[in-house]
Amino acid sequence: MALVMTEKLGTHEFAAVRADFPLLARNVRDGRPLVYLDSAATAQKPEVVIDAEQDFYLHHNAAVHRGAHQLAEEATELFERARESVAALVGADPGEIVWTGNATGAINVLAHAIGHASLGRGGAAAQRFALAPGDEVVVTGAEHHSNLIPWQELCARTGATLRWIPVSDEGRILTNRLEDIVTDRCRVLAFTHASNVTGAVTPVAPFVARAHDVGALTVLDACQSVPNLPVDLHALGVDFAVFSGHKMLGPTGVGALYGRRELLEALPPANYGGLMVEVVTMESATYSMPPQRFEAGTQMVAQAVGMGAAAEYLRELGMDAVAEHERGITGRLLGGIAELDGVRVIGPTTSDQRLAVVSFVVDGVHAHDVGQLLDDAGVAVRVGHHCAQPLHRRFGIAATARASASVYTNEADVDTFLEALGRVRGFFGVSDRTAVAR
Amino acid sequence: MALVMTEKLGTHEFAAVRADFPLLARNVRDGRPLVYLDSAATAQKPEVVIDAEQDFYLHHNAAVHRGAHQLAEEATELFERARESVAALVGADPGEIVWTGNATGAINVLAHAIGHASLGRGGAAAQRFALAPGDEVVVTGAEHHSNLIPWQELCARTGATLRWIPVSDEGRILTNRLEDIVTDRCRVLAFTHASNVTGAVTPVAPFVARAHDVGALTVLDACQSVPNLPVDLHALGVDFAVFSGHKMLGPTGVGALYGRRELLEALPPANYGGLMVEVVTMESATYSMPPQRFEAGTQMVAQAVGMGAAAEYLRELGMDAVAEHERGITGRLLGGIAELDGVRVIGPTTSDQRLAVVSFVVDGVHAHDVGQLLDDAGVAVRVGHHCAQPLHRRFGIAATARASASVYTNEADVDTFLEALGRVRGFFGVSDRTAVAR
Amino acid sequence: MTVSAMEQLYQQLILDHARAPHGHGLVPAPDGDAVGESFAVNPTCGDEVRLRVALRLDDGRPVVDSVCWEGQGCSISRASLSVLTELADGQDAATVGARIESFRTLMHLRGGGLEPELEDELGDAMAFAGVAKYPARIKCALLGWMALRDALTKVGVHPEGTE
Amino acid sequence: MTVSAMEQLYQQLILDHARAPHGHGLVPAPDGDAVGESFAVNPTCGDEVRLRVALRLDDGRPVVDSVCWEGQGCSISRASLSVLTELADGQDAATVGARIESFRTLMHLRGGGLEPELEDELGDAMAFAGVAKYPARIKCALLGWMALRDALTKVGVHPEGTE
Ligand SMILES: Cc1ncc(COP(=O)(O)O)c(C=O)c1O
Ligand SMILES: Cc1ncc(COP(=O)(O)O)c(C=O)c1O
Ligand code: FES
Ligand code: FES
Repeated sequence: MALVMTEKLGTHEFAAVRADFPLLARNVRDGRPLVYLDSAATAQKPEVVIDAEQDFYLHHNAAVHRGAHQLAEEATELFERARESVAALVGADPGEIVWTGNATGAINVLAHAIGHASLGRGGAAAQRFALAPGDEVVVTGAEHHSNLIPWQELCARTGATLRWIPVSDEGRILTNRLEDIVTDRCRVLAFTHASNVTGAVTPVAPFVARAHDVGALTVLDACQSVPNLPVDLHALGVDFAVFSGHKMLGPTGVGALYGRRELLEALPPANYGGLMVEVVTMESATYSMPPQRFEAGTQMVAQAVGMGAAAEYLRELGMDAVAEHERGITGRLLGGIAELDGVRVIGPTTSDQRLAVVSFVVDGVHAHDVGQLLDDAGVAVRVGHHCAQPLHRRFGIAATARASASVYTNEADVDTFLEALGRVRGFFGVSDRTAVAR
Repeated sequence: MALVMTEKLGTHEFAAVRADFPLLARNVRDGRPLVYLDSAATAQKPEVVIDAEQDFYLHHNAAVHRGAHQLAEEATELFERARESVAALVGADPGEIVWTGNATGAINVLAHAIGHASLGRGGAAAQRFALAPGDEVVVTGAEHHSNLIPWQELCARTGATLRWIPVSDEGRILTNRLEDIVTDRCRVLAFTHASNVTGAVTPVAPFVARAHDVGALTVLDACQSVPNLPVDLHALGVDFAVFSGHKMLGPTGVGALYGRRELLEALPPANYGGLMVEVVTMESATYSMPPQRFEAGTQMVAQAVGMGAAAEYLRELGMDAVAEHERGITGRLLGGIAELDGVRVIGPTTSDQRLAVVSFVVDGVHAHDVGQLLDDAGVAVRVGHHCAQPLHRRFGIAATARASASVYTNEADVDTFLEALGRVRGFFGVSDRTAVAR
Repeated sequence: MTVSAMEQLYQQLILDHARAPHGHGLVPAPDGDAVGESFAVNPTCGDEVRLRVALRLDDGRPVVDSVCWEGQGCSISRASLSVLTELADGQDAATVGARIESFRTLMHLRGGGLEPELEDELGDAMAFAGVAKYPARIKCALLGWMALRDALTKVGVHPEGTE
Repeated sequence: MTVSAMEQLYQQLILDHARAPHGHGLVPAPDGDAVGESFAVNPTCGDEVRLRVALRLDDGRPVVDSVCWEGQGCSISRASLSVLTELADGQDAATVGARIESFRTLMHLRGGGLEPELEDELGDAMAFAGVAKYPARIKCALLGWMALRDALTKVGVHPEGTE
C-alpha cells in the first residue's frame, strides 16, 4: 500500500493497511485464518518496520557514535534519525528520548536513577530526586506490574512509602481522590495513560495539576496510549513517560524513556558502561550529557531504526485516524459482547475515553478455557491477569480474557471473535440458555 | 553455503563462510570494496541470523510465556530454544542464561542485584551478596568501561573499595599480583577473558583459584572470547559471565548474563515489572525463579531468536576452527605491522594467547587521522580509546587505531589494510624514510 | 475438526471432573495422620492451589489417607486435581510418588506413546494426554501434581525424579 | 580519486597548521587582562583541550588579547585550534563570537554553500569546509571553538546562539 498523508482514513483505507502486515496472512490451528486480537500484548509489524531492521543489517550495520568509518557514520545517522521520528510521534524533542529495552526497562532506568540519587550519587543537582523515609510515591490501582513493582522496591530501598489511588467499579482511576492521596509528601506520581486491562484512558490534566501543586514528579506509562492515540507529551506536561516499541508496531527489544530535558540533565545514570561517560579513570568517571548518559553499552541500533520506522508509519496513518478507526472496533466489540449471555466486561462499557482493549469474564468458564476455545477458532486473545494482579483482585477475579485491537484490526476479526465467544458456554456445558449442542 | 559439521575448516571453507555475510559485499567511499576490520566493536551478521529474526516477525511474533494461543506457543518455543542454543555454545545450562540487552546490561543486572542485596532486599539467601565498607571489589587495569564503572559505582553506593590488578607493558594482566591484591576482603573479582584493546587472552584458572581461596565471586567479561574462542563456562568454573549478541554474529539489542544456578536462585532481581513475579499485591511481590526473575517486561524475543541462530552458526563452524582461522589472521596482521616503520602495536606482538584484535599507534599521526585514511581506502577500523581509557592511559596514549577480525575476515582484507596503513605516514608527511610522495 | 481437536483436549471425563471435582475443600485430616500442606501458583495465570495430604502408617509404610485442596483454576487444573485426589487416596506413598512422575512424563510427551504399564498406572489421568499438545496448558494440568509432590515432601516422602 | 577526497579533507593548510600549531602551550596572560579558561573533551576519542583566553578592554569594548591552549588531538582538532588562535587574537570579542557561530554553521552545512560574507569572515577557517562531509570529524574541528566559547563565557562574554 502506498500510504498517503491524510487526516483521516476511512474503513476502506484501513482495509489496505492490513495488507502491510505479512503475519496476518497466516493460518493457525487446522488451517484457520488467524484473527489476531492480542495487540495490547504485542502488535504485529508492518513490512516497512521489518525491512528497516533488515536493511540495517544488510547495508549499514556498525557500532554507532564511535567509528570513524563510513558504515559507522551511516549507522549513527540512522540511529539518531530514528530518535527524531519517535520524538516527533510523541511531541518530544529528540534529546528527551532515551532508548531502553522496553517500557519496563525505561521505568527501571528512572527508578534506579532515583535510587542512586537517594544514595548520594549524581552530585548536588541530583538531590532533588532523592527519596527518604517520610517521602511518598503514589501510583494507581490500575497499574501494570511494570509501573508498580519498581516503585514498591524503590520505596523498600529508600524508606519512602508507596500509596495508590483506587479504581472505580467501572475501572476508572478515581481522580477525585487525587487531593487526599497526593499530598506534600508525594515526590513521584506514576500513573498509566491507559489501562492494559480495562482500556480506560486516564485524564492526565488533573494528575499533572495535582503533582504540580505538591511539587511531585509525574511519570506517565504511555505503553498503551502511544500506539493507539495521539499523544503530545509536551502538551500533556508530564515530567517522564515510557513506552515500548513492540506495542507500537515496532521491533521487540526497544523502548523509550522520555524525560524533560532539564530533568534528564540533573538525573544520575542508572546503568554504567561504555558510551555514557566522558573521562574515565580507575577511580571514577564523568558522565555524558543526556540522552547518552542513560544509554550504556552498544545500543539496540537495528531495533531503534525499526521503532523509528514504526513511528513514521503511524505518523503517516495519522494518530487521529488510528484512534477513530479503533473507536469503531471498540464499539463493535462492546456491542457484540453485550448481546451475549453470561459475558461480563471488566472496564467501561462504552467507547468513551477508552481503547479497543476489552477484558471480560464468562460466567462459569475460566478465562484460560475461554481462550483455548477461541484459539481453536483461530482467534488469538490474551488470558490471565495481564500483569495487573492487583487490579484483578480489585474486581475479585484471578483472570480475564482480553481482546485488543490495533490499526490492522477489522470488523471481520471482531465478528469471528464474537461468533466463537458465543459458543464457549455451550461447549463447557454452563449455558443458561436452552441446550446448546456441544 | 551448506555448512558441514567439521572439526576444522581450512582456508577454503572460510572463504565460503564469507559469502554468508551479505553486508561484506558492500562498497564504500568512491565504490571501494569494504574491508571490515571492526568486528571487535560489532560483528556483521550471517544471513541465517537476519533470516531468523525476520522469520520470527513474519510468522511467529507474539508475547511469550503468557499467551494461550498458537502464535504465543510458537514464539515461546523459539525463544526458549534460542536459550538452549546459546547455553550450548558456552557450556552452560539453559536455566543459567539470562537474556539482557547487551553485555553492559548484563554486568549492570548483576551490580544492581548485588546493590539491592546490600540494601537488604532479597531476604536471607541474598545476604551472601551484600557489600559493606571494608569489602573489596577487584577488577583489572585491562577492563572495558562496562566492566569497570558499574563496579566503581556499586562501591560508591555500598562503601566497598575498588582495587585493580595492573597490566604489563605487553598488555598482559599481572596474574602474579593476584595474591597480594585479591585478599580475604575481596567479595567480587571481575575480569575480562580477552581485552578488546590488546587482544590478550586472560588465563582464567589462577583467577578462579584465587577467588575460591578467598571466597570471592568471579565475574568473567566474555564479550571478546565467546565470538572467537571455544568457551566452556562450566569448565572455567566462573560464577558469572557476560557476553553480547551483536559481537558473536547475532543481532543488536540482546546479550546474556550467565550465572551458576545456585547463585541465580539466591540473587535478588535487578529490574522489576511484568513476568518476573508470581504473586503481586499493591504492597509487595514474590519473585519468579531464575532466569525469568531477571527478565522484566516483554523480552527482546526476535533478537534472542537471532542470537540463538548465531550460536548455532558458530557451533556448526566449530569454535576450534574459528580460533584457528583467526590465529592465522592475527599472525598476518602482526607480521605485516612489524614490517612497517613507525607503527607500534599496543599488546602482545605474537599470536600466542591472543585474539585477532590488534591496536596500534602510528608515530606522529593521531589514530583518528590514521582511521580516516584507512576509511578512504575502504578499510573500516576503530579509532579512539575503545571504551578502555584507563588502559590507554597506562600506555601513555589517548587513542589507538584497532584492526579486528571475525570468522569472515580473510587474508586479502589484511593485505589491503596493510597496504593502506603503509601509506599513512607519507600522507601526513611524517615519514622518516626518504621522501614518500603524497 | 474443530470439535474434534477441542474434544480431544477437553475429554468428557475432564469436563465432568472440572464441574464436580473430588477433594475440593480443605477438611481436617483424620486423627493421628501426618499432614503435609503446600501452596502452588501457576505463574502463567496467577491461579493458586492450597493442597493438604494426610498420611498414615500402614505396616510401617506411609499410605495416603486423603488429599484435599482449595483454590481457583481452569477446568484442566481442577479436573487434574480431582483425578489425582482419586488416584492418591488410599494408595501407599511410593505408588503415589511413581504416579506423579508418570504424569509428568505424560505431560512432556510430544507425540510418542507412554509405556503400557505407565498407562495402566495413570488410569483416568490418561484423559489428560491431549494437554501435552498445548504447552501453555501443561502447567495447568501439573499444578495439582506438583502441589501434591511438595506436600508429600513436607511429611518426609520424597518422590523420585527432579524438577 | 582517493587522493583527491583525502586532499579535500586534509587541505595543505590544515596539515601545516597541525604540524606547527599557533597558540600551543599555555602562557601567562598579559598583566591586567581578564582570563577565561576552559576544558573540553571530545567524547568520541577522549581527546582533551585546555584553553585560555586573555581579554583586555579597548575603549570599553572587550578585545581578545591572546588565545593559548594545550592538549592532545588529531590533526583536524589541532589545526582548528591553531587557526582559531590566529582568527581570534586581537579581535574584539563580538567579532570572535560571530566567527564561532559562523564556524559552527560551516560544520553543519551538508552540501550547500555559506553566504559570501561568512566565508570572508572565516578566512583560513574555510579550509575546514571538507570536514562537514565526515560527521565523526565535526567534533574534532569544533572542539577548540567550543572551548573558546566556553572560556569567553567565563569572562562574561556570551557569544550568540545556543548549543
Ligand atoms: C571486553 C568488552 N567488554 C564489554 C563490552 C561491552 O559490550 P556491549 O557494548 O555489547 O554491552 C565490550 C564491547 O563493547 C567489550 O569489548
Ligand atoms: C500499561 C502497560 N504498562 C507497561 C507495560 C510493560 O511493557 P513492556 O513489557 O513492553 O516493558 C505494558 C505491557 O506489557 C502495559 O500494557
Ligand atoms: S489457567 Fe490457571 S491453572 Fe489453568
Ligand atoms: S580524534 Fe580526538 S579530536 Fe579529533
